[in-house]
Amino acid sequence: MKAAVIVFPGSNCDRDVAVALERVAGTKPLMLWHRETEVPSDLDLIVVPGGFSYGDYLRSGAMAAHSPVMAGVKAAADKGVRVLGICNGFQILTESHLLPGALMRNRDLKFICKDVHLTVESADSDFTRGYADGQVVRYPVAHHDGNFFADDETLAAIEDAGQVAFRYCQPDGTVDADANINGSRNNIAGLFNRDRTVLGLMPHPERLIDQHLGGTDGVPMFKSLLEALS
Amino acid sequence: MSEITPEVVAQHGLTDDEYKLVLDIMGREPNLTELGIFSVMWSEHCSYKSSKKWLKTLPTEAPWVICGPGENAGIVDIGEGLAAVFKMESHNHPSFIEPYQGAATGVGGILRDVFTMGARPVANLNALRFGSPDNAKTRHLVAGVVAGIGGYGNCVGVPTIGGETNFHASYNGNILVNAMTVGIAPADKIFYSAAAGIGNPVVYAGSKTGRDGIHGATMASAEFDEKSEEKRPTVQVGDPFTEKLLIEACLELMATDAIVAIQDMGAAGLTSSSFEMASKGGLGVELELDRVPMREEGMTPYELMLSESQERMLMVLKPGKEELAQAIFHKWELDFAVIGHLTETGRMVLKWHGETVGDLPIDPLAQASPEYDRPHEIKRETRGVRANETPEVPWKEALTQLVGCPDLASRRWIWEQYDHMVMGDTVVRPGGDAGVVRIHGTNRGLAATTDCTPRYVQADPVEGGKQAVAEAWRNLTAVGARPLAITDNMNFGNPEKPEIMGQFVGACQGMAEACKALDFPVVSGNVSLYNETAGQPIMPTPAIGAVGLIDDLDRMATVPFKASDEIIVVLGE
Amino acid sequence: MKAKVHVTLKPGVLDPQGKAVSHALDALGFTGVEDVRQGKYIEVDLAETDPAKAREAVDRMCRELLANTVIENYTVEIEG
Amino acid sequence: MKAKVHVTLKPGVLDPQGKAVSHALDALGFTGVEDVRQGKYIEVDLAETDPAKAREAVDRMCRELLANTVIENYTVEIEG
Ligand SMILES: Nc1ncnc2c1ncn2[C@@H]1O[C@H](COP(=O)(O)OP(=O)(O)O)[C@@H](O)[C@H]1O
Repeated sequence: MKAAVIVFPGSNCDRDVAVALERVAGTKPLMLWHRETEVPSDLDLIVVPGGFSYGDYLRSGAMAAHSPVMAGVKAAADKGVRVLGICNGFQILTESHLLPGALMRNRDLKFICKDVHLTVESADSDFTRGYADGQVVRYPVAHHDGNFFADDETLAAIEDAGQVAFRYCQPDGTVDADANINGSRNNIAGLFNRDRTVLGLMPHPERLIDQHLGGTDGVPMFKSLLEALS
Repeated sequence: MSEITPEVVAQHGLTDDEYKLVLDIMGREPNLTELGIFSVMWSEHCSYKSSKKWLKTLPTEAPWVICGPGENAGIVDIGEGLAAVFKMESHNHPSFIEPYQGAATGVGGILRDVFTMGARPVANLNALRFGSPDNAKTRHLVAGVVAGIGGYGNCVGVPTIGGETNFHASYNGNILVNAMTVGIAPADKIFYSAAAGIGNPVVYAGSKTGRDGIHGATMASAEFDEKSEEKRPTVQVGDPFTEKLLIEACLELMATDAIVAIQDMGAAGLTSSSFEMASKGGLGVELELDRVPMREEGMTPYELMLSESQERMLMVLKPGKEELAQAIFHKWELDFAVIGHLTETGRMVLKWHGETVGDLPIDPLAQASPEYDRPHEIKRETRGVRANETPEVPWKEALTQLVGCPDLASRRWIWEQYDHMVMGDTVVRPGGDAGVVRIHGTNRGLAATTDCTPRYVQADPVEGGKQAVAEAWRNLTAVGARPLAITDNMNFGNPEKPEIMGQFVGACQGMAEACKALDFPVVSGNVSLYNETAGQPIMPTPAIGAVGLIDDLDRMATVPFKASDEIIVVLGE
Repeated sequence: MKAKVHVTLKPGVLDPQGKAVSHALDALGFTGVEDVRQGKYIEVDLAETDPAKAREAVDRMCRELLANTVIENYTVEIEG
Repeated sequence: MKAKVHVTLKPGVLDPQGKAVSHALDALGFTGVEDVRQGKYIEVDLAETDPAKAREAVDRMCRELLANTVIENYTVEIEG
């Protein structure tokens, strides 16, 4: 699997996800600077990492979506290269229209950093095949703008097409309002594109990859990708 | 007509005696720019004039100490070629005036102190004191400060792994916001601030200079009163994104051999950074102020020298390295300018479009700043509380009261607003005795904590000082770490009052004793005096920040009970 | 010239910030606050001296960057 | 009644957001952008029907909550 991690000024989970990829896949990913106008043509996976690209001062992800490198990412995604956007990466993917909807300020307006439970809505993708349908996993979140919004029509289309990858849930898997940490519509925590070649999610799989960090629920995602793309 | 009237001198916070010393040193009347420079250099905040004598009594040495107090941060050896770099610093007054920005820029300042020395910041902590929960302002201040600390640290991408929070009415009008940063540097590649090499270029990097916080350094040392409202526009706005870029750019440049000396522009900005660098190197400096990147039109030399704009660095480079450095800073989209060079004169000469607008001797100003031995009276209340004097409360009620009391209540609401996991190495999150971050790529860890119990210090400054150090030591050992060293943040009232000065002196004595007994030296620190509102002082608060080393993370200890049927043991008296 | 841009959430999009402000005003004892909506106000100084061209440029800035048209509307005013 | 509130940073106060937007516009190829300042735009719907009273109330809201007068200025417009 040949992977690349995009580095924007203000990215701050770029190293974390590179470490996770290296641990699982055994090889270091390529780090791609935001000014690159071309994305190598032999990539299998592009990761858009978390952080505060360009400070996120206007809207999270807005400026990054227009960076030179994102044109290349979009072109690669159109060709079917897998794209994984985590946290700020998810925001950038919605702002780039690679994924539908928008990520707004958390319902309670506060930054939230803690572990949350998620249901795996579909194990039928290169990102999630290491999990089982309906499995409950525990991932950390750390965001200020993770409140997923889409209008009714878009939301219905997302649900109809089975594009929801993860939802916030209770430890026992119940998806309800109490488990909805940030006000996201339909408790959506992660979303595929229609072809399931692009995934955006607010929680951080790269932060739970060894026991010292408190768990390993993030490992299957990177293993899934490795298996699918090698 | 002279522009320096007695009123102008007074506005700059200089006493008559101090102004006489100014005239002595200058051998003539200073101009306004020069007077402004004296005023910031000799403010309590920059000169430590009341505290210096006592700080010198703290133990600062141990075989593992690489750099003690006096530099931007303290440094200890942590083995395998690495060093831990850390310091704690207050941003009390600005945080009371504008909680979000005050706290945010406090975090920014302490981060700069650490990465200036070549360390990548790996953990932030804080020590917060607010007024009574019943006070009308407290809620707003807590919310603003916590959001500000989070807003800055989260964006920069350094995990906030611990801290402490207390509430007491004595902080109603004067909250304490003490921020600490821990960084890791290669032990053989540490950067200091002493300038060297006559003719070497002095360069400026980071954000542009605006009219932020002019007089800010003097404000941090002046007692609060009703008039502080007028000083409001002196609050600065933090730009964590630029700080993140500055960290990356500085570390990238530090990986080359271009830097001779480096210093962040903290309180008193360009003035204190340039004076400190030149003074430490025993050299002179000539600055061309018109080359300083400016955010606004019409700025004067006075403003440029006194501005406290954030996210700026001053460096001395090796000759010929300007282009290399410029390329790195431009890659990170930061301003960069060569603004002067080192001289052999021992003087600071300020130029403005070719004309000399200031000319001051460096050493007398930087090193001969006033030092006071203020009268002090240490009040020790030796009588302890006796069991039969405490009211009888049924234990269940006592427990619910304790759990519900603001000083013991869960702090989850606070630390869930801090990204405590970014960088992917946090192995003990907030909520335990000490936070622990793994040393990247190893199975070793750094533990850090902040501690102080002000009411103990109030009752008996000596015992309270000891206790604060001992508590920090215990919190480190409780996670299985070997305690290495401490940084401190001495928050007290007006030192011109003998009783307050006594609290300070007593606390120093107690801390020194505990540090000696525990082989736990002080490697850096910060003093914040004049924490009073309308004559009412805060409780004496010598906050201790401490760092320890865990050699094997598999042998670390944590708070949660691990399984049922395990034996519970209580140690100690 | 100066352009004044207002970016507001589309009707129907939940506004957590406005709601929080409305709550906070309530808590401060302000009665009779029926609704609060929060948006952005951006001033752009332009070298352009032709109002029509300035408007066109700023309009494009809004579509490309300043507003996210999935959730936001915008208006542009040009001043001499 | 409706009140339209503009909250902007005082002149001289650093505006990291405006700075970043200005940079981004540059990078997108918009030339001639001289300065960008970003502020807040808040609409408050009030039960109050007397314009003078409404203005007074909103003015107080601004001082107490909506604006941070340490670093921000505000203006209030009242609409029928
Ligand atoms: N301001 C803060 N920032 C981060 N963590 C905090 C803060 N205040 C308290 N904590 C965390 O909450 C826990 C309990 O805090 P506290 O009761 O103040 O400390 P202690 O255990 O030293 O008495 C500690 O783990 C501490 O790290």
